Amino acid sequence: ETKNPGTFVFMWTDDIQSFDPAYIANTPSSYGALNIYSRLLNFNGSKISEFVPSLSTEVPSLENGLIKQGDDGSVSYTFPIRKGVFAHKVGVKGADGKITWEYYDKLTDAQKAAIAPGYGQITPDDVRYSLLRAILQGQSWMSNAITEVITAGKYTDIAKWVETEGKVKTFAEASPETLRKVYDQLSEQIVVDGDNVTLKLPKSFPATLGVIALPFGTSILDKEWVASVGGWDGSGDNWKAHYRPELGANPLFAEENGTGPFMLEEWDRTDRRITLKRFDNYFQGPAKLERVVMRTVPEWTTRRLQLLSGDADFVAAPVEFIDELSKTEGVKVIDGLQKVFSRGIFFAWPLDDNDNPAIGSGKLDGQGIPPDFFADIDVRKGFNYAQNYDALINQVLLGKTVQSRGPTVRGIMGYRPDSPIYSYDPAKAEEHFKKAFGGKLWDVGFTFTAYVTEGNPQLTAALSALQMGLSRINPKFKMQIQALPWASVSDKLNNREKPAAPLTVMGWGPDYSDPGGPLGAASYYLSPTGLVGGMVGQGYRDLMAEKFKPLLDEAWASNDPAVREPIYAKLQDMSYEYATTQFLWEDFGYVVTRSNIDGYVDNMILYGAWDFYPVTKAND
Amino acid sequence: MNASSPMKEVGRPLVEVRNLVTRFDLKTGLFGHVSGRVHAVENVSFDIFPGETLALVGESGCGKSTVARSIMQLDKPRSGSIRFDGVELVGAPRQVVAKFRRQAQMVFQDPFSSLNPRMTIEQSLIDPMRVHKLGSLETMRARAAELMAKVELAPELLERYPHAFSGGQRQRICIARALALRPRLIVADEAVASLDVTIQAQVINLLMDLQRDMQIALLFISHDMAVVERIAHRVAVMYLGEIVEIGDRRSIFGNPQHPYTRKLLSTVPIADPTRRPEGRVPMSDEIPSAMRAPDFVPVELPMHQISSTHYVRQVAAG
Amino acid sequence: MLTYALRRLMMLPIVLFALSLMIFALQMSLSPTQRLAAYAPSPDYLKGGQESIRRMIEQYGLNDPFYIQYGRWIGGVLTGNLGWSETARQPVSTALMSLFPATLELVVLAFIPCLLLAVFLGSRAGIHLNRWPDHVIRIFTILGWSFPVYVFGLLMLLVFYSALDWFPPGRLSQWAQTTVSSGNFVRYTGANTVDSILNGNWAIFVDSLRHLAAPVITLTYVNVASMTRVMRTSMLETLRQDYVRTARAKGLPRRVVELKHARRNALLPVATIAGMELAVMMGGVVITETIFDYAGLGQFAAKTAANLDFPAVLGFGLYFAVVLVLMNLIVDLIYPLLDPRVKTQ
Amino acid sequence: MKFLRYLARNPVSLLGVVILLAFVLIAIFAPMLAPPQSFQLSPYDTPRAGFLATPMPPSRDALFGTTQGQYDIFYGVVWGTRTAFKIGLGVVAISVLIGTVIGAVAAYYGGLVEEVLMRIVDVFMAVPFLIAAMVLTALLGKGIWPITIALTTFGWMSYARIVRSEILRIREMDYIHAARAYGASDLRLIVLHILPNAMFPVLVLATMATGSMVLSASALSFLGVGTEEGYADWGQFIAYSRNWIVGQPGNPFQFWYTLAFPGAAVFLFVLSWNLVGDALRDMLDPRHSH
Amino acid sequence: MIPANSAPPELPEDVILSVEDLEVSFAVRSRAPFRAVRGISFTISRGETVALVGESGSGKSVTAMTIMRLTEYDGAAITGGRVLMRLKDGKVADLAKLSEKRVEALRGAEISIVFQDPMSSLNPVFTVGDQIAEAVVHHQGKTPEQARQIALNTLKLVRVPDAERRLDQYPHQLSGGMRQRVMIAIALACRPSLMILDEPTTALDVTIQAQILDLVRALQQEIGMSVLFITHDMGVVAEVADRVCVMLKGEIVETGTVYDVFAKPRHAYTRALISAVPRLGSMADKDAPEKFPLLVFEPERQLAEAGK
Ligand SMILES: Nc1ncnc2c1ncn2[C@@H]1O[C@H](COP(=O)(O)OP(=O)(O)OP(=O)(O)O)[C@@H](O)[C@H]1O
Ligand SMILES: Nc1ncnc2c1ncn2[C@@H]1O[C@H](COP(=O)(O)OP(=O)(O)OP(=O)(O)O)[C@@H](O)[C@H]1O
Ligand SMILES: [Mg+2]
Ligand SMILES: [Mg+2]
Ligand code: NI
Repeated sequence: ETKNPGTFVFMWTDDIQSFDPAYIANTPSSYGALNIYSRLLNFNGSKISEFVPSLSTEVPSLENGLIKQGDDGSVSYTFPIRKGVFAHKVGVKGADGKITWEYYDKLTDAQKAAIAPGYGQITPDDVRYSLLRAILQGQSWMSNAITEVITAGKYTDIAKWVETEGKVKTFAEASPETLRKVYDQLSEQIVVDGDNVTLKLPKSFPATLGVIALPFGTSILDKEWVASVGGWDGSGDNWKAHYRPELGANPLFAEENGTGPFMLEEWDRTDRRITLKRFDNYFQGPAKLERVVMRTVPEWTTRRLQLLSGDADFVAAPVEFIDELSKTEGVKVIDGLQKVFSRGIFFAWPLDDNDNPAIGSGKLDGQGIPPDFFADIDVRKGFNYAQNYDALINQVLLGKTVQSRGPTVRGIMGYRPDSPIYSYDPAKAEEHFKKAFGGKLWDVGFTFTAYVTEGNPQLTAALSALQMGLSRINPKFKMQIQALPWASVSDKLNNREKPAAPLTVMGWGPDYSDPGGPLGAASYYLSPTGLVGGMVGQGYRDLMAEKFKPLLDEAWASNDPAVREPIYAKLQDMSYEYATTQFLWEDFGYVVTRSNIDGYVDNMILYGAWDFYPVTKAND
Repeated sequence: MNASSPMKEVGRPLVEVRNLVTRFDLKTGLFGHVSGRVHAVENVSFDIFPGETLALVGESGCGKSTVARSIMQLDKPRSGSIRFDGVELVGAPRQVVAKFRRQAQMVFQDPFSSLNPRMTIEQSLIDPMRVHKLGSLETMRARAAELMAKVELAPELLERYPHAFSGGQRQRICIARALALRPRLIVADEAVASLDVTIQAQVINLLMDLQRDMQIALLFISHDMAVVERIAHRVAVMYLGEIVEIGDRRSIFGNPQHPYTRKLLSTVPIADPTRRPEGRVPMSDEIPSAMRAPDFVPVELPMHQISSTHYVRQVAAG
Repeated sequence: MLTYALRRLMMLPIVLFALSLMIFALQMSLSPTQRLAAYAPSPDYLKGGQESIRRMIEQYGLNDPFYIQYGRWIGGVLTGNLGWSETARQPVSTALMSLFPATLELVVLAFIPCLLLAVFLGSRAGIHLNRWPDHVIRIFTILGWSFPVYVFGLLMLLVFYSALDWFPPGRLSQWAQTTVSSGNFVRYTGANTVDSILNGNWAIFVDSLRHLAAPVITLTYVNVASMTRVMRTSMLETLRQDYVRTARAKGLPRRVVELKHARRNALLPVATIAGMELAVMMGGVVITETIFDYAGLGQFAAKTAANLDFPAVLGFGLYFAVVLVLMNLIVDLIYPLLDPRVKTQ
Repeated sequence: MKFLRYLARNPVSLLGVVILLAFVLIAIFAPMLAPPQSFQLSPYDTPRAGFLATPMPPSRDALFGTTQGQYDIFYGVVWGTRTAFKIGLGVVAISVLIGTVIGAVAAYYGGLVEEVLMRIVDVFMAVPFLIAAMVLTALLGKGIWPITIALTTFGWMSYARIVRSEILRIREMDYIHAARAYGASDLRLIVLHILPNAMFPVLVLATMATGSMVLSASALSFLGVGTEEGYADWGQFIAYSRNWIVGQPGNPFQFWYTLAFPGAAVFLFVLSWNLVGDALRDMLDPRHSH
Repeated sequence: MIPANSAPPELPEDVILSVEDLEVSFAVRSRAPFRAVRGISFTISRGETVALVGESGSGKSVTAMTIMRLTEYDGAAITGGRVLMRLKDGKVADLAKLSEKRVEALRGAEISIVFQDPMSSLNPVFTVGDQIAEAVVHHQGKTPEQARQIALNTLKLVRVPDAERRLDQYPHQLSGGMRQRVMIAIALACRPSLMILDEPTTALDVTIQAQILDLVRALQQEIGMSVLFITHDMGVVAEVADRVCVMLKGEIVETGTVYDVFAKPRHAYTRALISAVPRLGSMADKDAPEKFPLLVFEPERQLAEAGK
């Protein structure tokens, strides 16, 4: 029989960081915002560049006139706000004039009549407030993305804006006047105009709608409720007090009053269990599931057995078990789901040569590597030919995905299935290695250490395969592998003059479907100010600044896909040509559920996060 | 065999103990607050002359061992003076003590804990000589064998470990070890108490021979009056940390003055069935303890002289 | 005895201070970037770029000198605030308090059978020295301590959950959880067995026992070995004692001699280590809790250690020290009941 | 001599010694039993036959099969013997050394020194072993050195306690008084008379602990902070088996070999040290007469 | 178990215990068993005190413990001989052959023993009263209250002052002499017809020793039981014994009345023993200390030691 009918038991290994949509930034945390809050727009099913109305009754476009381009290059987006949307809790005015917050689902008609206007009712002002709040809170890079949208990339976060505006070194030193001034400038760009909210951008920002639809800071809150629980009240004078809040001190941390299909019933952080309850008055109609229980269960065997016995309806599973599970009765596996995430091995140069055990002697003498080891393109190419991509994809990933062709993956602009890629080729590798460092490298060999974050057998396997490839090409090529806790890996890459890690396996994915812009795939990898560039050293950044940045800027300046696509495709080819990084594979998604579970919609740009609204659990 | 008491001939005593006081603090509570004090040795004075045996007798816990350990510099006395060969030992510098330790040795009661179980007998015998660097290894070995012969043990036994020996044999080895440095003073702390009578007699005879041969001064601690009567030149009776009576053997045994001495003598079983004591009423009194409050001030009762060599302490009233 | 116990209690602040200094020093041996991982526990959080990393380091004061950071922390501790644990998403003190009942429930339930079994097996082995019960018990206990806990735990799951469906993992079944989470069920202590009794809900009591069974058995099995050993040695020791011979000479039957006179005394060394053992179990439930998906302190501690979540590690260290001292204190206070000799000393 | 006679009379202890000797032989002859390949960076890197996660059953190429990640189990078990000895003996030797020095100093000087040292012992005792070891290995990185350091840092205290209490006991023995009375210096007393006698209970404890260190290391591997990926270490190999202990429905022991071989190695190792420890204890027991 | 077909053993009317050719061996692995007692015989009559003397290790305790059938717990076995005892009901039993169950019923009730060391022979965790009453409850089926009364009376009998209070005290609260009295009380509680005292005074202070000896003597007169007194102190023997058995290396080498043995020791070992006994007053008229007039008993002794 079906265990726990109506309740979807979801067992994963992750955790939600906070329920404040403006605070969170990673995929697991987005489960809360995605299911509890609504945004102006939603992604259209699994399509990553198509949107459907949500709290906005229309999707702005040039055609329907809701996107307007100014002569000065400015662009405005107008969102007509849906009327009559109530949040999970609304403020009911009592006989004594006091307002109490009650669950909307439980209200009697009399109480409904007594709802204080605006209290729990979503208005254009709430929309404006929510966006301002996300920007001014300045906590997460996903919220900062809104800042970038609004300033069209001029400022990456509010602190930068304030620091520039007030000409101070740090945000803390800014005067109240400066803060007020920034607030005023900002509120001029997000304006309420009748039933509409309009965003006024100084320049084009092609990824605007993609950011608006993401389940993070763009989730819409009720201003009155937030103020009533001690949050920011929307005033321009006191927002500093709400800038970068302490996680636990944030009133929205474990409480919500969204308009989404589910309500947070219980967050038992002790038991690592989140219970979501259906919101019966969801404006698009109630969800099919009555409850969703999300449990963090770290041990795979425990999760597996619970799935098999029906105690769990979904489990996060290691790749190697999906074939076996798909053959198991009562279990359903959907696999081969595409992801925008690609994995790579990053070459860094110049390396920290100060007391750095990773580079051994620090010289080209076989006992180490020189700090600019990877500055030599032949070394990078040699490494790229030494990796056994096919073995990795077939054995580690069970042939369910493809080799990555560069920063841009399938489904993103600029991806071409026929662009050049490296393959395992010892002869070519040897050829390049013999050219490197005037042939000296081949004679003396090298020794260094490559790092990987521990607990990730796939990435370790990637290094292991490279290690094997290298040592078989020339036994003097010694690459040691060291798995480190994330903290130590991060320490070798971040917040330092020069990176300490010669090689690091990692991966990044974009946060909207556009390859350009600050959070786009191409920028992540190929911009000198991008994520990867920040970690792998000045040499890499110089290369990017010289060869790649002009093209990136050119593409971003245009709104025309026909102009942009060939440029991104060219960048993709260039990343092969310059062997900037060893691109390994595109991650792929799969979901393992009981077979009576249906309705999962996979959206790449949401990284496969579960929208529980369409999900059903059938009774056998 | 017929040597008379040596004190008349030798002028200076080898050991002079004067007003020796040793107390142990009993600490309890949070900050090691002194809650009581054991007056183990109170104001004890006596001399030992070369070639003489002074017996120290008394009930268990009366402080006999503490006197012995104080003389041997194993316990630190609270006050008083101990002179050896005229040299003050209390508070003396290390070299003085080291020199003294070559000349005085101790034999302990428990033969089972007196030998290092992980050393062969030879190692145990040689160790004192090593400490004082007495010659080469060969000479030390030869001396060890000689010592074994002296205590009537076969030299072949030198390679054995202590667990292979009986209590009596071990005690003889301990005596051999004590003799290794040719001491002038031996302190025997109940050295024969745990032995069988036959072996006890042998060991005592051995000690007496050695004393005669080497003019050793012997502090013989015991609770067995019958044994003491055989071996001692002089006897000191201790009770609750004090010497209550001291004198030459004949005075003490023939004319005991202190009630405690008398009691001690009367309780010795007489190894003669024809002289069985009759009609003794079973007593049930216990030995009082020497533990006192920290602020206790001992009252010192005077000693009375009975004869030129015999002193007795006044009995406390009540 | 009481003063001795109090003396131990007075040492506690010193131990805690030294301990916190030690752990803090460990923490400070890391670079600010490494310590940032406690706040940014996965690569995702670095998407903000280098700028954002610097801002976070500044925000949490990770660049401040040792004494300032320590002072900040100890100042918090003195006001009852152990800091925020990013791993638990709760203040450290809240996390410890709310996880404690679950682990205590588990450990106490495992400790009692462990103790009884150890006493039973240990005395059996001692009585039948070098005969088959002794050999069987020795093999059994050596097996117990030469098997990694998780192997045993996974096999337990295989048999009692997968095959028999008797003892499911977790703390409660979903239906029971729904009841417990609903407002009608008062959570007095946080320990499900106790709460269900106080609420008079037998179904939940049974359910929580079903979930406790497998981890309890596992913990018992892996911990019984060392205690059995102590009991056996101690039993051998007491059986050699003169008073056992006296008891026999009195004509008491063998059972009375062995079980009353010998075992009673053999319990004493076991009692002295019991408190320690219980505390060690409270720190050693890491693996058991992970395997059986039992949300308790052990799992939490392991996660904080792996994440280098130092506020939590510090908090857990202090907590453990306090538990250890309290357990020893309890043993000290109980001991005189077992051994009349210490009462008057 | 004494030892052999004891063994002759105790077949169970004899078994322990035989197993232990077998392990010693395996460790010595590891390069012959499982020859490393020329391109291996270190003989402790277990060769892998590909990257497939799912283990493969024993075959001609892999006598004991391969475990998760296609690491050769036979190779891992053989070379893991060396690792086991390294970790076991290394941890125990260093712990005993530290513990002895601290215990001896505490017992010898007494007073404030003792108080301070024993409080330090208390502080270390107050740290939950596994968690502390985890933190330390997380700081130091994976590998047998970090493991050894972590396990010793939090494992020396019991030795210090035993040494101290033994010394306090032995210090009151008459042979110590005798030695002091004939003028033996403090150093001589400690080194020649006290320590040799105090060390025997430590030896017994250490013997028993040697085996179980492999288990502690295995627990660390389970928690993800053990040896480097692929390092020939029983603990790690057992940890690799964690996902495969429970096989597929209908074939619950499909991957038995992933656990059985390294598990048996650990079991026998622990068992043999325990039996040897038991034997040592019996032999050193003063009551034992022969 | 008594062999069914053998005739019931018989004893002369006034004999309470008769040990005949008793042999006891300890099993020593891989070596020939060690014969601790090698065929000894002696009898004890009603009301009589027999002293068993001999050097340490000569087998005195083993003999005593074998009579109680306690040696088997140490791995010994009776390899020969009989131990006949006249029970309170007049029947005669061979203790060496009784079943464990029946021996348990006799121990403490018909025959009891007091061990050497009173410090370790009392169970530290039970009160004195419990330990005395236990045997009474067990052997006589008395209620705990009755047993307590008996325990109290017995304590008074052994002259423990303030007996009521002592009843509820633990052994560690008593002095050594007091504990030995308690041990005697335990042995006396069921009024056995034979009490064995295995060196009951060696661990005690001299003055206390005298008290205990006086007590034993007085008790024997009061209750009229037989006593087997084991000691190596000839002074004690002279004080308490009627008859003496001298043991040497597991054998009894001489038996006789205490007067005969002291006056005319026949065996060389007895002579050596008696010559080694210090006698108070023997030096009364001597000036200087004197060695013991030792009689060397075994000329081959040194040889034996060397070859050990
Ligand atoms: N280190 C110590 N600390 C505290 N008290 C001590 C210490 N040493 C001895 N005492 C006490 O001092 C008193 C005298 O002890 P000492 O050993 O000198 O007696 P003794 O006459 O030798 O007794 P015995 O015949 O039993 O050996 C006893 O009450 C004893 O308990
Ligand atoms: N449990 C035992 N195992 C082996 N041998 C034993 C055991 N108990 C006693 N013996 C041996 O039996 C012999 C007789 O010992 P017993 O205890 O009877 O001597 P004893 O005459 O009572 O000596 P003591 O006067 O020292 O008490 C001794 O040689 C002793 O070593
Ligand atoms: Mg003494
Ligand atoms: Mg005896
Ligand atoms: Ni031996």
